[in-house]
Amino acid sequence: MLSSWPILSIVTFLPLLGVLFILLASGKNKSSEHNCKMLAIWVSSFTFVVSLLLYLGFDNSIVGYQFEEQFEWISGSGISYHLGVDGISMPFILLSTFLTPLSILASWYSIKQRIREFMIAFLVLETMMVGMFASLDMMMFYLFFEGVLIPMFLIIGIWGGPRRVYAAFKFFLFTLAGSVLMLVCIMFMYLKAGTTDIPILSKFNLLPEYQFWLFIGFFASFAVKVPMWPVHTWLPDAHVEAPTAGSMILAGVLLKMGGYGFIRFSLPMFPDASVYFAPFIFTLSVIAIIYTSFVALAQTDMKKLIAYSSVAHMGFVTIGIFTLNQQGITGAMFQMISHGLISAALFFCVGIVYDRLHTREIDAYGGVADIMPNYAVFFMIMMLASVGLPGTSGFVGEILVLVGAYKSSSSLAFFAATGLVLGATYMLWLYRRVVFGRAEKSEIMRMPVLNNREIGILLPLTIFVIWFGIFPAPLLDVLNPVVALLSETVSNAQIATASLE
Amino acid sequence: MILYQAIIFLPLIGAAFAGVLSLRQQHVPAEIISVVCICLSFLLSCFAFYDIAITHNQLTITIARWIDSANFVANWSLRFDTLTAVMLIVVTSVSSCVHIYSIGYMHNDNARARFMAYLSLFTFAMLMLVTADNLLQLFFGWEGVGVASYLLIGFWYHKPSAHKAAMKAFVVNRVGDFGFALGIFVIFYLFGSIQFDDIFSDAFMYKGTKILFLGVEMPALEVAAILLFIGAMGKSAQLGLHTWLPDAMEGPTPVSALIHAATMVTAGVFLVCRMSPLIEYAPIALDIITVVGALTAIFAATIGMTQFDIKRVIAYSTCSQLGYMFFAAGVSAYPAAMFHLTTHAFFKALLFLGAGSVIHALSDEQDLRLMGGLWKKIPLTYSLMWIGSLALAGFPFFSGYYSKDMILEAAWASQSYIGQMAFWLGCVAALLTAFYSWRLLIMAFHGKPRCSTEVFEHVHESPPIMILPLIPLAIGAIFAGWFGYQLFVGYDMVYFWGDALFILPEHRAMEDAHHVPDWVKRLPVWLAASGVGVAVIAYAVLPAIPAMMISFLRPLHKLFYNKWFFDELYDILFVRSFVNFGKILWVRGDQGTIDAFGPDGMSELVLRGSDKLSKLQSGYVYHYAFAMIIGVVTLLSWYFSGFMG
Amino acid sequence: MLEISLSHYLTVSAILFVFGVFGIFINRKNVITILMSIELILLSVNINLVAFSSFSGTLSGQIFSLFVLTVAAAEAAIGLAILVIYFRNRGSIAVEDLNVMKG
Amino acid sequence: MLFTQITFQAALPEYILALTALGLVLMAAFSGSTNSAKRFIKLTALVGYLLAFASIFVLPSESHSIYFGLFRINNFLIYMKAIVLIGAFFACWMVTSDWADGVEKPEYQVLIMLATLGMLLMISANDLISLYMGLELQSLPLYVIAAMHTRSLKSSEAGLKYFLLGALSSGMLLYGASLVYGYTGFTRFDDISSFISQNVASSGIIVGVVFMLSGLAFKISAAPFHMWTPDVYEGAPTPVTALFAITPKVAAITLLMNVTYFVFSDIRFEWMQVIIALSVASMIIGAFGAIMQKDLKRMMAYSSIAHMGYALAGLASGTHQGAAGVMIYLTTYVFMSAGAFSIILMMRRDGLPVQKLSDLSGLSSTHPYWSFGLMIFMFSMAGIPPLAGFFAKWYVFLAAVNSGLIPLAIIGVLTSVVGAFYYLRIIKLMYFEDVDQPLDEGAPTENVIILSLSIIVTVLFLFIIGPLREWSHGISQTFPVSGML
Amino acid sequence: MIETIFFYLFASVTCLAGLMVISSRNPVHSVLFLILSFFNAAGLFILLGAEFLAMLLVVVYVGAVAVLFLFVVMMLDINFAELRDGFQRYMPLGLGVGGLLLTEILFVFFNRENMPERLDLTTGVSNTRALGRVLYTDYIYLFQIAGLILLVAMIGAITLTLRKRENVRKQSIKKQNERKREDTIEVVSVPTGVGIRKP
Repeated sequence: MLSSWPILSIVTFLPLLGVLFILLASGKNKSSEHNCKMLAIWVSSFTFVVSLLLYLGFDNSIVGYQFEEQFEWISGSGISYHLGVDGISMPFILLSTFLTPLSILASWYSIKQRIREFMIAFLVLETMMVGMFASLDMMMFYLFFEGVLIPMFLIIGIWGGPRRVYAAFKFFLFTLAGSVLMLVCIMFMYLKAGTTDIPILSKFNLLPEYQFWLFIGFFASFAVKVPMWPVHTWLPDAHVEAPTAGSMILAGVLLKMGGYGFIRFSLPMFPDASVYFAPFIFTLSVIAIIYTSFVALAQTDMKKLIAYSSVAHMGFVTIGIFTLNQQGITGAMFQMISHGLISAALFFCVGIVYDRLHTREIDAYGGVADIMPNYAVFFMIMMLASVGLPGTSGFVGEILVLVGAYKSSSSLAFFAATGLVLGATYMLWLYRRVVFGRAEKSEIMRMPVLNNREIGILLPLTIFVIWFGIFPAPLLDVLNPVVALLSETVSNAQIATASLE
Repeated sequence: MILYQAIIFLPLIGAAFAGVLSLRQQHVPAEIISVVCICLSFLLSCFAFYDIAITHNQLTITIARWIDSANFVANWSLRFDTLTAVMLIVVTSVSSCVHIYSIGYMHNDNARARFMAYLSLFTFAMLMLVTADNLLQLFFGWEGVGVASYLLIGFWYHKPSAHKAAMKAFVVNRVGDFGFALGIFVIFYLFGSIQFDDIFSDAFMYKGTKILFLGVEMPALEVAAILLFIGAMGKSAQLGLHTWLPDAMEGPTPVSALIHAATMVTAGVFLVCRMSPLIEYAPIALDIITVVGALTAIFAATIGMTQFDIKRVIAYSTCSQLGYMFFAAGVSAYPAAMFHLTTHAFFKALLFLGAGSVIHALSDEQDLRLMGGLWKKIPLTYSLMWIGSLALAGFPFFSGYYSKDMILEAAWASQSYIGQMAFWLGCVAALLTAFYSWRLLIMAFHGKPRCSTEVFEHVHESPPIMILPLIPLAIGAIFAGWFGYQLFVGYDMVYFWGDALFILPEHRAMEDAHHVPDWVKRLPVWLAASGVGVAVIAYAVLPAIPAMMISFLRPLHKLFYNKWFFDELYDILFVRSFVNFGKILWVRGDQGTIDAFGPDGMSELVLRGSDKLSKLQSGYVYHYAFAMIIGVVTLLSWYFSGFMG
Repeated sequence: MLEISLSHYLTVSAILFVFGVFGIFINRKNVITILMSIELILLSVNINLVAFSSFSGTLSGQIFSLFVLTVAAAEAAIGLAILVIYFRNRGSIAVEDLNVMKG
Repeated sequence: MLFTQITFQAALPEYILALTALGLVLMAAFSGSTNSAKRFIKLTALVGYLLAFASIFVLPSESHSIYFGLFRINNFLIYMKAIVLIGAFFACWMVTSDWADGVEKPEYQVLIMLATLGMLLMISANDLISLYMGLELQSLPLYVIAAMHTRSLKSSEAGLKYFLLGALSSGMLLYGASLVYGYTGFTRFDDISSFISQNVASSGIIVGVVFMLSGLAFKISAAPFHMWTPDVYEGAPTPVTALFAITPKVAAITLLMNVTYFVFSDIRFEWMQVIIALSVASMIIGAFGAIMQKDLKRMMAYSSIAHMGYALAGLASGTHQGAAGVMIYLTTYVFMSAGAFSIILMMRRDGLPVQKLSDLSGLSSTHPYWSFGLMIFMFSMAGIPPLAGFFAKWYVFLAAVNSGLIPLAIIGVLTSVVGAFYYLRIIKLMYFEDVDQPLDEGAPTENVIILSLSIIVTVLFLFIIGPLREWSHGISQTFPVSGML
Repeated sequence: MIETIFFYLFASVTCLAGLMVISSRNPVHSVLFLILSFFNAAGLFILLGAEFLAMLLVVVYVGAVAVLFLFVVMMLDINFAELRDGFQRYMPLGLGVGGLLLTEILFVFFNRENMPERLDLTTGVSNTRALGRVLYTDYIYLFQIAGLILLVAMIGAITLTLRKRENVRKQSIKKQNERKREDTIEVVSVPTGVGIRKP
């Protein structure tokens, strides 16, 4: 029964339906703004519920794509409307649909102007995100991949902080510059294969010299998105200026687009080039981990610190992906999902105190634990999860990545693992300066405790973080079969390359 | 089966309840639940000890799947063998005492439910650690105790020194964990598994295997063992990574007793013993362990002599005792190490809790220089402290005597230079141990009271709930050695430990330890006695001597007093330079280079180019025409030049 | 040299064309000279067309030339009209003054 | 037989426009200058465009040439004519009667109708002479209407510059045409084409082609023949600028395609080099030139230069795919430009039109619909999916890549990133900044309808692209270029 | 032989006059040189056997266009122009570009590949007749377009230059006829000593 419904399309475009409703709910008074919020939250929650059907109906034993939908789009040109999920994309879709209602809820009161536009932007963003992960056609993928820029640009630019214009432009142009190169590569592949269908292209054997250049093109796009060092500098700016909800989605989902792209495109389509470039990517990733950890140590802005920590964490992801073995890739996937939850929660934690004190300077805080004990607990859990404490989801991802990394090279694992120490340092330092100590300033004393809305956002995130830390099997079971196939594909290429030499 | 699982999970349940109740400020129920849980757990442990260690019903319980990815499989499973059983007893017994003690000690604190939650959480993590069936679960417990320790050290988070110490503890431990994690990777890379059974059964096959580590070819097992030992060093505060332990005394005293004396810090020793089937094949690693252990034993003792904070003295003593355990393990005398671990747990917990009573009595005063003359006011505590000190100094028939002598004998018997060195260092450390223990006793309890009269008036014996838990510990401190000698290191040793500990036949230290010359057996006792004598002379009879000695050996004293300047060195080497380095990377790297040449530089370039282009658009029609002509001429020239091929 | 070939005519036209082009962009004087330069260019085109027509024996070149003449006249009329209104607004037809808009 | 049925049938839109234009001349001459008379003239003109557009559907679908081969139609040309007519209709319709910059004169309608006629003739040209005549019939009215605001110095300067440079460009075009004629002996396109395919192309022909392409490049304002564009866009009355931006480029590019793909298809390598050079120069200059602009119309000028560069990239491929790409590109371009200009035309403060970029600041809070529309067009022009502009770029660059012009495609996409910078700046002004002085409320219905239509086409282009692509690929087969690369 | 002499005569005068057009300082002189150039070009046309076009050149250009130029020059009352600074500065570059252009074109012309050979034009029909035969038949289409172009020129020139001057007195018959007495004359009785006070 489930399969007869185009669930993926419904999940993808349900938010757009919500946009339509919001547009109909016109009016400028308070109640209509409230209606907009309610509509947005209901639509996105409903989308999440529908997306759960994906999980329920998902068959772990099947390695290929499920819930496939394919229609003629640009007829006769090999470009079609093709949706489908496998173990790699399904968790991301759930992550997106899960984080969107939480983000909307997070911005319930902190967004005060142009609420309607904000909700529209967010729902459009959700459609773009889900659509991107569900696309099985490169043209559609690119459509959604780039389309994300529009709502995100507006979210940063309209509702952002004082340097929002700079940040929004940097974000937009940086990512655009990366992805247009990918566009040219997509064209090239399309011309070679006569189709943009991802499943077909994944099996399409490109000549190694083509792979080399195509890999670079795709790399340009995904590296910016991830972001990898040294193209990461847009991220701190974008995060600092974006509103809380924007940061949550940006860190929670948007950064994953790069990692997803690597797994979905670079590995299966350019296996030879992936093998060839892996050391290069390792180098960049290790630099990212160490470099940004140090930079994070020097931050005075809470959001910036967490933003830099994201860069470091995504460094683990890129390492994991290009270890090309099962542990590494699984770990990278896991790390992405986990980082999506953790960083969203962390940014929300910053948002909570920002809403109360209107500053993100670390030095302005101190002793929050006294005033907001619940907050301290949640923040603590997320902070520890970010550090990669066993028992939280952060650990599972990191350890798998490192295990995979060690298989590739011991030095790689060694340098990457320094991130464990450095990460603990800056996160604990942040926590110490914000939460611990004695509350002395009267503004801090007056901060109200967490309200139910805020707990309602943090609690599900916390539950998932701990659940995945203790019992990651639901996610690993989804990942393992498809990752096994993928790593096999790539390792065949590795062997082939080795035998050629 | 379910009972075994209950041992582990009862404390977790207690922690969860206490944690939730703490948010609602309901302290009494939280205390009751957590204490009941932990005591139940202890009772079950006793049963388990009998079942496993005595009747040898070793078993492994798999609870749930955890991480599996291809051949990297780590399940939640509990491994019960003798080693585990011993640790279970140690952990749950000390933990039970500490829990009960805490009710009294913390009764003025308005966050004591939270405290109980943390304590129970710690106990749970520690139990996970000792029952782990694979390295990853061990790592879970390992980090879990680290976090619990972090939380408990920073329990009084108002105090900057407390949360600073907490962070320090966590980060320093992380450095150790870094090594531990790498060790796990090496082992997995080598064995293709992280299950203990697989590792232990296959270890001998990799005796000669070499691996490339950081680009250098090295013997595989040595690398793995050393990396694991680095982890152990962090957790057990061995030389180099010890700096967090004295600072950890910022936590409430029960914490110091439970975590930083009896259980968590011994996890490193436990790890080394647990991995004995692997480490046995790594002779270099064993030597390193011996050296580090011996150096720590003497090094910490030197510092312990000079400190004035009552808890810090005991903390350095702990450090020193851990050193003993390590060099015991280093000479393959794992049973001795475990033996000392057990006895030490009792007497050190006793000492700490006794010190806690003293502190409690003195209204939270910890400075020895402000104590004195207390023995009449708190005789019970005084006598308990005596018991603890006697055990620590290794006086005959107290528990410490059996275990410490066993270690020193084993070191002597190992027949290697390193073993000999460890023996002599250990002997000196025994002297120093006795000295600082009695220095402490005398300064705290004898002489004239140096605190304010107001405080002195207030000095009183602790409530029964704080004294009561000390009794079993005191019993342990007195009798554990006598009781356990045969089982742990005596003739029942081989039977008792079964497969849990593995010693290569050619490593004969443990057997030969029973056949050492008499002077080896007696030397530590004499040294301890002389240490006591010196302390009595210096602090009770002729109080001028210490000052004289200090002025006489000023540089040495300064070195000892300032803990060999480790903190200062680390501060310069890591803390400050890291932050500065971070700032440099941020300002010069991110902003000054990447942004300046990347996005900002590019946009600057684009703007400048655009400006130039706008200037080209001069508005003059002849320029426009000229541009057109140039265009045509260029195209024509291009054509005539053959379109570049 | 003595036999007048097509190239001779084409050379004349080329020289005129270049003069016309030259007149447009080297001229700093007044716009009307530019208009005259354009007429020179058109003249050169006409010479080309007629020469080609005559040498190839097809009439279409001459027809082309005829229409070029017609259009050139119309163009001149419109050009001068625009020039006149420009003069009314600016009071000058110096080429240098023709730069209110730039950038 | 001079006139047959097909003579009338094939050129029906042209006849309709010519007759309507002549009628308008009479009306303009004899009616007074009352508002109702103006409105009637405009209405008549609109009916004329509509009729012409409707007549597109009764044109024969096969290729025909009439008037002794001077005039030719085929499906490709008909499609382009339809686009031109749509654009002209928009440009005529969006000029409300209260515009007073000279465009309120009834002659304005006459002239743009004649210009439109010229465009249609250009498109259908099948002979060097009819090419020239069509081009001039298009250009001369445009020179005039650029200077139509006779009291404005800027307008007359724009007219003068446009005229002078336009005349120079016609001169170059003619010179080239004369060479082509001279070295082939023919003026008819079919004859030239077959002559070239039978003989070795001499350098005279190629030099002629270079001159001709340069002249045509001026009409589509491809760099380095673009210099007039910003000045004329800025100076001309805004409705005129709108017209400039929308239709003449379509016609000129069609002509360019006709010349390159059809007439000179056998010397493809040579003209491709020229087109590539023009394309690269236009993309770069369009992208970089726009950034410093403060005048909205001037910025749109540079934007159009860049767009022509992209369209030329498709053309440069020399394949059917490229031809189809250009068709798709021009289709989206017409709608995006019409939409954008419909907004620019509505921008007034205290009843006076404004055109500075800074006038847009905070537009989203006072005019949410306009700013939404403009945002859509800007994102689309920047080539952000899923909007129309993306698909257009996709198909032209796809064609370029297919012809091995990967560097060209890379330059193209990179310049589009630079271009995105200034498009985003407009969005930034509208959405990120506060209102300085609000623009007037109220908008003419016509403009709002055109705006809405353009938004719909731009946003929902992804539904149209399927059939459009298929169709354009079918149509582009009319060019004899298949399988030559 | 005679043809050669005349060719060189006409050609050289055409070119020299062309040069003078762009280089003389007085625009009136420029126009006159332009006329001279056209005359000589007409001569070349005759040499080429295109009598009709030669005549047309003289009639249309010299008779109409050049005169129009002269008229405008006179009307706008343009001063003698000075060669400004820029001239010298840009001269070398200009000459370079111009020279390059000329060289390239001449390179083509003296490259004899595919150069059409001179055919015999003796069709027995005069040039004018031959043109007349095709102009209204084969080229009727273009002829009509030419008409439209001239219409555009007319409308354009009129729209642009026609202006209603407010301060110029003009006779308006309609106004005169519609005038009523009441509109123009008002009879007021003027009180003495007060005068007429405007309302």
